[in-house]
Amino acid sequence: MGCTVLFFGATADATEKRQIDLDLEAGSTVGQVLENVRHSHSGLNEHKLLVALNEEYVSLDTPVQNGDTLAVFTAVSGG
Amino acid sequence: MGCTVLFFGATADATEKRQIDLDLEAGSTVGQVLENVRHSHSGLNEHKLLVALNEEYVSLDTPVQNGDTLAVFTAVSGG
Amino acid sequence: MDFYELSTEVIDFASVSRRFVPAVCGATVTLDGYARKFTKEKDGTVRETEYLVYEAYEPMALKEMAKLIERAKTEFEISAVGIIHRLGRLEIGESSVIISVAAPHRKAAFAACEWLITELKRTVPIWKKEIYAGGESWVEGEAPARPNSLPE
Amino acid sequence: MDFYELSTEVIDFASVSRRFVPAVCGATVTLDGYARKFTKEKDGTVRETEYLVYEAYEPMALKEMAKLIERAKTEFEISAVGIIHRLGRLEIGESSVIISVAAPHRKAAFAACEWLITELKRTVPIWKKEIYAGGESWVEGEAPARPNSLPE
Repeated sequence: MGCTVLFFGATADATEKRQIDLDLEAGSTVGQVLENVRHSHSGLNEHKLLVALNEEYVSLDTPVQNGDTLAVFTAVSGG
Repeated sequence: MGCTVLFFGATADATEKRQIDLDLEAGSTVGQVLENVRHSHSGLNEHKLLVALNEEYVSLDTPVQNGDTLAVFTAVSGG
Repeated sequence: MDFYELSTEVIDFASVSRRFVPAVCGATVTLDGYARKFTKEKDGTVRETEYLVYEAYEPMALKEMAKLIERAKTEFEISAVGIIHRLGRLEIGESSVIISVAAPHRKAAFAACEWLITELKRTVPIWKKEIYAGGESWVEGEAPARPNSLPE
Repeated sequence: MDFYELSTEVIDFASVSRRFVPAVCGATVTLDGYARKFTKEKDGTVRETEYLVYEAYEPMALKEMAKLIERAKTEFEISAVGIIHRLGRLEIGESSVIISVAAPHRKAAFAACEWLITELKRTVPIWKKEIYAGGESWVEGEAPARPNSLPE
């Protein structure tokens, strides 16, 4: 199974990517995907990160389904 | 000596006047002028009245000078 | 950059709130008060207003508006205040008063704008007449304008 | 009558605050947040901003704005909310966000408008990059978006 991970603002700059596609083991959680992304993109480690799953804030133990979209970003600063 | 008294809104309706000129005894206070005006315009008695002297809120014991302008009106309701 | 005006013309909203955008500011809070058609009474019934008429003791109203702005700028961390109050006949939906406050940060702008409208309704000599189906009446405010002014 | 939008064009202020004037309302409170040129730092120095860039996770930002409006209408006695957030490059003085709240009475409009901007800054996925003399940086918010969302 696989999922898409999106980056914005500081996380897009740190990874030099807007989007990556990941292969996952079945039963992976949002937290596991986040750790996975951190390991492959060390520039993220200087940031406090938030994650959304399919455009919703979720807890880290939420399971990821095949085809899901995660977004990894820093604390928001709109307004 | 004399002063001018202005009316607005409800006090203009109650007196059917926008302005009157009064002769005063020397040493009259704002409170005395107000009583004077109330006696000659009984329509004012159903209203709670405020008074300004020369475009400023003042206390009732403020003396009135020759040529002063008083304004007699109900509690304001702008906004 | 402050301004305070009385106007018998329909007020151009953006001309108040965007008249000044100081370089040290990041937020402007604007209160737009306007003629409400339907007012819910405490007993649950609804009063329907046809139009409003505002009258002012104009020179004193301008002086009191100036004082309010001066006090607001002392008490809050704000940079510019604009107030326009409408006079004469207002149709439903037309603005009776617009108060804009520009500040470096939004919190002070919110606080000052709310303080200004509350004080304006208490101290600035302007009166509202409400015309509804079957009658009309001058609205009388609830509080004396000042502790030392002259409730009878 | 609510609306929420993201825009890459300069926002027309009055088109937000005066888009809806409900017949049961008497007050609209509008927050206009814009790009500040000079910012006083805590150490007393002044930072000069050249321009700003805003980026959003657009579909999620719109969903979060819709949720905020829904919650505001449950928690406050208000009738209509409009929110427009700017994206892309903003020159100094241009509005980044405009939030308007129309209510029967002003008190609820003030409270809801201030609540909405506070929550928007906490939860809506939009990021600001500040470009100043000699550098640029993405601003990171202070709080996690939700207690159960995912600070590392």
